[in-house]
Amino acid sequence: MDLDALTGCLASSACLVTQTTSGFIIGMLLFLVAVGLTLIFGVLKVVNFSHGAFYMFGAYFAMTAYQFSGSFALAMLCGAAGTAILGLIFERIFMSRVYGADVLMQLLVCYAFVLIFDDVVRMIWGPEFKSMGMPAAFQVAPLFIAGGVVPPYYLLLIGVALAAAMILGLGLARTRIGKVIRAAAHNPGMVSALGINTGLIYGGVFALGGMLAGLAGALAAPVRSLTPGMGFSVLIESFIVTVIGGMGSILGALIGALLIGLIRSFGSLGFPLFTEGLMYLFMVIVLVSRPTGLFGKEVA
Amino acid sequence: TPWVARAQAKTIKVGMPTILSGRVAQLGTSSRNGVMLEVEKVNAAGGLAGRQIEMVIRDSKGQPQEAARVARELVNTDGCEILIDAEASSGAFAVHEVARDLGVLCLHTNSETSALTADPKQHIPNAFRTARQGVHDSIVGGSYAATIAKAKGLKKWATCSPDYAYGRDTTAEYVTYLKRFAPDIEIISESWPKLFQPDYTEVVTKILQAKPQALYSCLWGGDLTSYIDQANIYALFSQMEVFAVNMADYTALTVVKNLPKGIHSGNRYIKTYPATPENAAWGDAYKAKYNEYPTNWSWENATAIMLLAEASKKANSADGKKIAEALRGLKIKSPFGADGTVTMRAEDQTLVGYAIGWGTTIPQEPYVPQVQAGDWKTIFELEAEWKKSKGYT
Amino acid sequence: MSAQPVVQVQDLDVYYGTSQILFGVGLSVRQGETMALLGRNGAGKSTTMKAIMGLAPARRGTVTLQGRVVSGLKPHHIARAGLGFVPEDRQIFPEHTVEDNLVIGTKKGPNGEDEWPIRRIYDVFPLLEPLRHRIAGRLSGGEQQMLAIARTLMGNPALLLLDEPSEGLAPIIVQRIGELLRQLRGTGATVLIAEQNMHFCLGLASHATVIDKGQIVYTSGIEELKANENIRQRYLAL
Amino acid sequence: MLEIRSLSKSFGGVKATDNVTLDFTDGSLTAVIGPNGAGKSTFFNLITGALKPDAGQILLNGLDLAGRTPPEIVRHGIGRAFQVASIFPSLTVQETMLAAVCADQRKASVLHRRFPLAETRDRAEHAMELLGLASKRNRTAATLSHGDQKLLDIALALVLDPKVLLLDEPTAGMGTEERWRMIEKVRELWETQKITVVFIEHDMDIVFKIAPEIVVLCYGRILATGKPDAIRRNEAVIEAYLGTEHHAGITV
Amino acid sequence: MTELQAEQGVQALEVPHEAKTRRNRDALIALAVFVVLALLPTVFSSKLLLDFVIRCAAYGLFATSLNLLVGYTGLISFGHGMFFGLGAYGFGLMMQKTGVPVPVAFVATLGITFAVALVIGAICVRLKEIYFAFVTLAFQMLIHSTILSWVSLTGGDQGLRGGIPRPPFLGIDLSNQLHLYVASCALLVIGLFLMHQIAQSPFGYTLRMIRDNATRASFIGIDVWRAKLTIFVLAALFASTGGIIMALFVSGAYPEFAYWTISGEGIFINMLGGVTTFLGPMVGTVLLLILNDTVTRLTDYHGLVLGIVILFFAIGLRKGLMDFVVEWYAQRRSGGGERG
Ligand SMILES: Nc1ncnc2c1ncn2[C@@H]1O[C@H](COP(=O)(O)OP(=O)(O)OP(=O)(O)O)[C@@H](O)[C@H]1O
Ligand SMILES: Nc1ncnc2c1ncn2[C@@H]1O[C@H](COP(=O)(O)OP(=O)(O)OP(=O)(O)O)[C@@H](O)[C@H]1O
Ligand SMILES: [Mg+2]
Ligand SMILES: [Mg+2]
Repeated sequence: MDLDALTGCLASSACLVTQTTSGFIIGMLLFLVAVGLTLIFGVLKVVNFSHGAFYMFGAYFAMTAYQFSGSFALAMLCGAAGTAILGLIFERIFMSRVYGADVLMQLLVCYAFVLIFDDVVRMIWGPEFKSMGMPAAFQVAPLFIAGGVVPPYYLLLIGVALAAAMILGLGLARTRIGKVIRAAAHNPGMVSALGINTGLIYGGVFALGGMLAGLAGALAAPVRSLTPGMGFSVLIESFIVTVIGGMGSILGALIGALLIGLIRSFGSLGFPLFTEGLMYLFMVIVLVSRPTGLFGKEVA
Repeated sequence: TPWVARAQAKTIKVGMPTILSGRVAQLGTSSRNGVMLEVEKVNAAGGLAGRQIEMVIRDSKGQPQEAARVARELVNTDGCEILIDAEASSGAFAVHEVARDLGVLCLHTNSETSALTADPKQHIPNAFRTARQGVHDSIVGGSYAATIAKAKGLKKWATCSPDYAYGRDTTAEYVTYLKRFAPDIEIISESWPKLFQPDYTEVVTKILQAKPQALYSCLWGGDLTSYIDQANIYALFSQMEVFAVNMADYTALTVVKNLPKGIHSGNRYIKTYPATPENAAWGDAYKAKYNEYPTNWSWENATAIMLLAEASKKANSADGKKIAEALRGLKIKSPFGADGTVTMRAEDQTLVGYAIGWGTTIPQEPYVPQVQAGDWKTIFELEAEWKKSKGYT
Repeated sequence: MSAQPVVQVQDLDVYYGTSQILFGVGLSVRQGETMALLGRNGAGKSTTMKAIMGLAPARRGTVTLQGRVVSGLKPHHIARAGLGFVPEDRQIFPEHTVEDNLVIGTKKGPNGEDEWPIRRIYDVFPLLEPLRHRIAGRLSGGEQQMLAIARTLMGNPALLLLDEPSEGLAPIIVQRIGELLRQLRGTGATVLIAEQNMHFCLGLASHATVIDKGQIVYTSGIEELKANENIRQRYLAL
Repeated sequence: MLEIRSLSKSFGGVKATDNVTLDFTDGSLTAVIGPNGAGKSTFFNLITGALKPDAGQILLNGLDLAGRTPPEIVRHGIGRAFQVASIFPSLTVQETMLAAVCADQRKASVLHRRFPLAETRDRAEHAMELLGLASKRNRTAATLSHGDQKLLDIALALVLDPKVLLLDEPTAGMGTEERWRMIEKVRELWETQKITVVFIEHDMDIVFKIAPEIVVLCYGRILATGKPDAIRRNEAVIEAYLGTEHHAGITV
Repeated sequence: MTELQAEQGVQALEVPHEAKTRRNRDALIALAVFVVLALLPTVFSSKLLLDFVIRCAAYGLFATSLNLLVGYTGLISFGHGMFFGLGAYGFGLMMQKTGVPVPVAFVATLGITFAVALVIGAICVRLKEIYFAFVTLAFQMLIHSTILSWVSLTGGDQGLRGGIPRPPFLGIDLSNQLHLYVASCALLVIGLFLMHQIAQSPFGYTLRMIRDNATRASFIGIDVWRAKLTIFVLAALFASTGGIIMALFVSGAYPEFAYWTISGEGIFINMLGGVTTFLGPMVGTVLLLILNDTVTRLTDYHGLVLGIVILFFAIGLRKGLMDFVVEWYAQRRSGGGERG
């Protein structure tokens, strides 16, 4: 424990701003991964343990595309589109077969794919870790915004994450398709009896969720090492985020991610050896005081 | 039947539990490559006392209970007479217990944790370490860093190492020796990211906040490259001297796309150091065979086979006990030796005399043009002192 | 009235697991008819409706909707072909508002008609209008029932399947729904209704079919049924 | 005697129960009627502890039960059945009954003996006989028809030998025949066991025939209380609830 | 079900003395199983088999206890592994630091588990469904983090080093593989017997009711929170026993024992074997261990192979093996009944 460092930082405005900024950055990156997870849970009531694998594929697709084309935009597109297609296939061929069954069966299918996908990546790209490299356009000096340091690349990331939050949040709440999606989440039988193709909706949602994970992976690829199994550590943190925010709530995921980001950035000052534990502790405290997370719906 | 008996007499099975899946699968594959490269040579030269080596390599997934299970199975069921333990960290201790239980000859090839061999409580006559040892690394690193610190006036230091035994012990030892050689330096910030942490943003900004003159890190592999990529976009490397002990390994050097110039690093495996034809030839042979450069793990595992072969020759037997006897104090010629030889020190059964040094990186081959060699005499002195302070002697 | 039935069910067998629930059920409803499906608890009324809607698996038999075979299709195809289903447990979307429930049910009829704009719904169900922004899960049972019917009407069905629409409703509401259904009948709507409430049903239906133990045992116009003492006593306990 | 003293509960802006004061004397049979959304189920939920009242008292023989948990209240002798049958889908009818009796005998956490306990059987058997579920004893509850599930739900309340039995629309979803059989059973039980019965019901034929006392709720308040004849003629009740058809007395 | 069978069901319930004889029968079966297992080494001298059965005992107890939560009570715990780890560490530390006899350490470890489970359970069982799953996961990670950080006690990520001393007691020497084998079998059989008693007791039915409809259960007078807490703690005790066996087997304890992957494996075992039968998890354990051991032998890509096998179960059968077998058997019987 190093409480002096923490209080010292809280007293210095430069440190405060910088660590808050870095908390926001961490939070936004987490949100980008977590939002797909929470979306899929919200609609399909599937705890998508394979989400991390989609993140991984997004990163690998992007890296490969970047290696061949040298275009960053194309790399991002490949990461997102590739995983969207993968998500659609995954849902239509496999997940759709276990909707009626036990929740745990769905978990099992996801788990199977975590194993399979990791090995597939190992077969295609090899067991060694890889790095995509930062595109030249972003190899510039970091900006100083209100005293906080922000690399331009992270500005892009934050922008994408915020856009995703807005589009999804408003889309689900306001548009008819959003309402239908939420209704299908609750009662697919009735929705289909009203003439709506639930299969299409499910597939679409999974593709969207996969795309978000893939996009997150693609965006993370320039700053993270790529290795089989890389989805795992990201997955657990995203779960913490979604649970704290309330499973299925987009806003919750955003707030949860930012909170975790701040805990990480300030926790690493005050409790450098227990930052991880701090997150779990926080999650326990949130769940004890609010049994369905910050913005979660009451469980029937 | 007699035929089976003869077949058994002909080959000797060597079991090797290692990590072949998950995030650190590379550890297993490059360990396996290092071993197989040497086994082929040994077998071509007649094997261990006339018996061909047959490697039985199994994945432990990095779980200690699996490592223990696999190790037991290799001995009990597959009939392996020797174990090469290519596990990391806790897996090595788990296999160590199996070796204690079954009395089988065991060579730890990857675990650099000093306690594994330095702690007399761990000591068993049938277990050896053919890998570098953490404390050696720290002594050399500390003295190297002190020289630079004095020359450049680096007083304020920060550390950033993975939060597990290797990271903590290595860092603590490194700092100890750094301060010993340059008493006026001060550690003003410590960061302990988790092993395999994907995002280092808070760590990077914390270090930038502290404004140190130098940074020490023993992050390794993918974590190190992630860290470099993320620190790069914060322009961290232009603001301080960086000492990253695990940088100068091809796994990291070849992967990082925008390798900053002038990172100080210890050697892991580098074709050009020791600058001998033997070492270069070994590196090239490896590259030719596996189409990639060897890693730190590769040479450590290769050394295990080299030592086995020599010991068996010396004992004129493939029997585990006799080989163990011969191994103690055995000195062999090696491309990885500081002076062309490495020695299996008898007292604590760990490898000494391997090439160890520090240098600075450049973004292209040979990556580390100048390596300043560590001095084994100093290492031995300080190591003895360290052991005493730990109550190991 | 056209001769061709809006819906025709033939030889329907339905199983739940290994136990057979429906045995060769057949019925047909013509344009403008209100057909009452009567029978005791567990006779198979709901199962028949679900099977027509594609929600219960039919092992044998066909369902023809306006000349088109729809059995074997997915429920949403059947719905788009013009079937509107109000299930017995209502199944409103509890987390959505009343209006969102209606919006979700919005769909053009099979021939592109749109006879049920939301305005008309509120005219017919004036009680729903002040509740439009309420969360549907918190409505009372009766309010939910009205919502369920309204939501299905939003889809402009050619045939309305109503499973016990009066269950749990206050008499005054039952009366209102009765009026509404008569009104619908006046506009030529076709309805298949399963009911336990005989007062309600007999005052409403033009035809009746009696099902017992998964088999159709009697079909006739409503007046004949009223006159048939035997059937009423044997199967309907009236 | 069950006394309700100025009981109130609101959800957001909705006053679902608004300052209700009522007495149910021992051995009474009372019907609670009222428009949909009047707060009838909420009233039951408050009495049985499913909801915590905002204000007011629930006195059972002088003991205030307001704010206690459902298990406590059940043990004090208030049993209830639900508007939508609430059962244990994977248990058979018989297991459901046996388990309920076990719970009533405080043996639900017995670890060292095999289920069912011998001493629980008679009561379970009796309850099943009483509600005509005996022939379906080995059916899994999920496979019962709608009506049978309601019967099972009521049986679950009855088997606990409650002093006060609250039935939320016991006949909903039942056929005419079962409906009457059901309500006859309730009456029989009321007569033989001398328990207090309160039931919510929308079938006015039943209400007017069976219930000596009627309470009419509307918008969370008591609109009227009294004997069937008075209620039937009460203009306010007709307007808010009964409608004209019943008033005219149309029957088949 | 035919009328006849229904009749039989009634009769079975109406014989009052049956409960006792049934329990005696269970005890006899348990004894017989134990004897068979104990005599196994005299027939097969394979050390692999002994190791395998010891591991089955450890994982089997763990998985079956998890099924008391998942299958019987509907509490999906993602953190059950913490008690497995707690057992291993509690026992290992006790033996390393205090040198008490093995049985004392065993009982004391269960005591510690009891206390910890009580506290954690009291917090967790208030939550529902997925939130329960994740709060248990959080506790597990908290314990895992603590093990990693508290290096002076636990040895951090390298685990309890230097082996666990296993001094002989009552002529039993657990450092001897054969003795350990027999002891593990005994613990397994006793554990399964006790858990079976729990599942068949009135409390077992209380759990089923809670799984089906907790609200209704509370309206027949069941204190749902207490019942959930009770089973949470009981299950923890059996999981802890599994951990103790594992610690004895590897002669150490590692943070991985308390990592969430252990819980995941437990769930996975349950799904493979099936959650509707008592022995499902045991079958799942054997299945998974065999699968794991053979597949890792044959290929580096065991994830791929294992994944495909899981898919076969999840999508092909849509239920665990035992569930499938039981259903198939019931169907065959009822089919036969109809024909006959
Ligand atoms: N999911 C199911 N599994 C097995 N059997 C079922 C299932 N659903 C219904 N049944 C059985 O099918 C039969 C017919 O049920 P159905 O719901 O169609 O009757 P109903 O005529 O609608 O009765 P009610 O008037 O009570 O609603 C009943 O005997 C019931 O027990
Ligand atoms: N949990 C809740 N949250 C918010 N509002 C609720 C809740 N439960 C009930 N209400 C509201 O309280 C009012 C009374 O509901 P209640 O269910 O008690 O009606 P009821 O008299 O039983 O009607 P019905 O005869 O249709 O069953 C309704 O307006 C309903 O929307
Ligand atoms: Mg029905
Ligand atoms: Mg109600």
